[in-house]
Amino acid sequence: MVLLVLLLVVGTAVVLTRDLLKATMLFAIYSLTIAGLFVILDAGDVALTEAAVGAGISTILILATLALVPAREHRQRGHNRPALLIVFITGAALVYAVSDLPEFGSADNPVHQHVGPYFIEQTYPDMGIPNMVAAVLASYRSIDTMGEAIVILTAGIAVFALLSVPPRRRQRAPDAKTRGRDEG
Amino acid sequence: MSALSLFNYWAVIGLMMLGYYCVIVRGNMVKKIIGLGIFQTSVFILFISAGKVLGGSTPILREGVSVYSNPLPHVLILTAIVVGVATTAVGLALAVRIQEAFGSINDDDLDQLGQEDEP
Amino acid sequence: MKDNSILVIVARFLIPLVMLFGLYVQFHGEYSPGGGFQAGVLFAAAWILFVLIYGLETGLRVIPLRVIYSLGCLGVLLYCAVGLMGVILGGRFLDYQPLLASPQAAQQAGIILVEFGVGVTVASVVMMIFLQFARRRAQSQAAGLELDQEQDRS
Amino acid sequence: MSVEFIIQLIAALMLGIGGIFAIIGGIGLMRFPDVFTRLHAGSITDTLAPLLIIGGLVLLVGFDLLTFKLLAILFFLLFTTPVASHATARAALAAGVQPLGEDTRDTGASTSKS
Amino acid sequence: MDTVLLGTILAVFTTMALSLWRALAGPSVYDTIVGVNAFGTKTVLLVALISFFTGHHDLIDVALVYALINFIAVIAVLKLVRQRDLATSGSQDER
Repeated sequence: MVLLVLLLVVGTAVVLTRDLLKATMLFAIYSLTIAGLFVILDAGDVALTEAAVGAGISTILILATLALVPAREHRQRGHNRPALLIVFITGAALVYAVSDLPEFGSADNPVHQHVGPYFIEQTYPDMGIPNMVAAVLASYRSIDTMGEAIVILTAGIAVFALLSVPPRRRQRAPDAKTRGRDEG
Repeated sequence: MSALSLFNYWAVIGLMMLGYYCVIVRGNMVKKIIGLGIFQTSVFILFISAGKVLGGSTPILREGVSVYSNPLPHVLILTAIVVGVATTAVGLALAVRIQEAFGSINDDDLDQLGQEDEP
Repeated sequence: MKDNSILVIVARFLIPLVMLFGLYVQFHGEYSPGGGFQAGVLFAAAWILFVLIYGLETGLRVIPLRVIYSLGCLGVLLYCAVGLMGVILGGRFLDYQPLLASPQAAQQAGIILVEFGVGVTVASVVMMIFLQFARRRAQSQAAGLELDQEQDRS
Repeated sequence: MSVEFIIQLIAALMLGIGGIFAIIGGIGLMRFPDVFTRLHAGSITDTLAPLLIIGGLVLLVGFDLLTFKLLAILFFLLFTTPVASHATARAALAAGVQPLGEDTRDTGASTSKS
Repeated sequence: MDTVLLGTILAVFTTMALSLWRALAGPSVYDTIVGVNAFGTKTVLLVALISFFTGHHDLIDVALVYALINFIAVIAVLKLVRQRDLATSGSQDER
């Protein structure tokens, strides 16, 4: 609970900061907090992944991007009223919808009735390994994981395709002129 | 109890709306990507809280424990996190290319450029 | 960062430990939290730390570019090959039962191989993405693009 | 007054003192006026609090694989946080710290002076 | 024993909040870095304590990963702040 409040605070700060570098660091804090939350919610593997990926890799990637783009946002004129309205309406609708969800953490929620018990009971007799998450990940749902590995490889190839083209001097000189702050 | 039992979901919604606001309002693309990240993580928390059983244990078998949290959401989210970082990387690469091509990653600037091109 | 000798010394003996821990996470993933994804990311993180301290050229001398590219594809291929092995040996796709005689041992072998494939893929893809981002700046500067003088210091 | 009880007592003491040190460090982090003093408050308690807290946990566990992991955490923390603090201080110094030009001004949220 | 653990957890929480405040309010980038570093350390402690409090000892691995990743992230931030580039070796240009 405390972590969730902390999370909301950090999230708000991330959204409101104008300095992108600071936002990135706060995003790292945010990921760490989320990972702590996952630890409380009994999800060891997920916490491990979130700690390594969210706090480590995505932070480093955003930092590497910040080395290439201006690290400061433009001044924003006030709040955007319609956007705020949309956000509040959506949020209210979601809160209304959420009140129908089953109670948090109760063992007879519908989620725990479907295939979950099968995995919990059958993992050891089938596989002989105690970590159910690894078993489900690599054996019961292995085609899922394969697609996912392929997705990662595809993302890598996409980044490669986007960034392996050597950068050129900007050709659209008129644009740069109209912006009036290029090449002195 | 019932008020507190849904607190997780409310926080999830709060985070989700934060990310949503960030994505639709902020002009800077890196900020938009960070907003997408916040949105994403809120969904992760939603799944993981759905999988939690109070008094349960981590889904790793050990003696003397009979109640485990549901492993299935964990698996889904595990893969989702990694895919999420991959898509984030692609988005950042696009942002870098846009910066190189147009000299800005701000929506308003890019809009201006587009309008100047049209006539 | 190479001039900071404290950092260099600590990193020099921290990097092998990170890699060792990555291996632990990879191969102990059946008994404790862990698995291919986390291990791959940890491995890549160790390499990234190395690059942060010694520079990209040295990092590429440790793991050449070609090796990174090939490993990324080989990981996925290993995954698919394990899947196809099941088909060839008379099962279904990604069915580990025919691999070994005892079903439990077969499952464990399949899981370990698959996780290894995933780990290799994740590690090399993360390395590759970081590499593309990191060397972009030097390239842009070489091409005469000025990057952050524009709005950054204003 | 068995041995276990004494060990538990020591562990509890260490945990409590570690917690207190952590809070002191946090207060120092909040109240001190500039980067280096904050760094001082943060880094000292960042080594002392883990030492005490994880030491207390080690005493609680006894001897196990877990002990090894805890000691590994302690080891990493003891090595990484001072180095990170050192690098921070060095970078701040190299950037010509105190006023720190453009970054001091408009940092979005609350630019409250402590 | 549980009370002591709980008290320590609360203390660590307080510290996390304080260092978070520093990271949010800190006037310069370095203050934010200090805050992030302290926050990361406290998260490691928090995870270790929680894994004891709930008795799930296997979660200790998570704390171990945090300790490593936090260090790498802080070093990356510092390098970016100092050299505006993550790929240089730092010795060729005279900074």
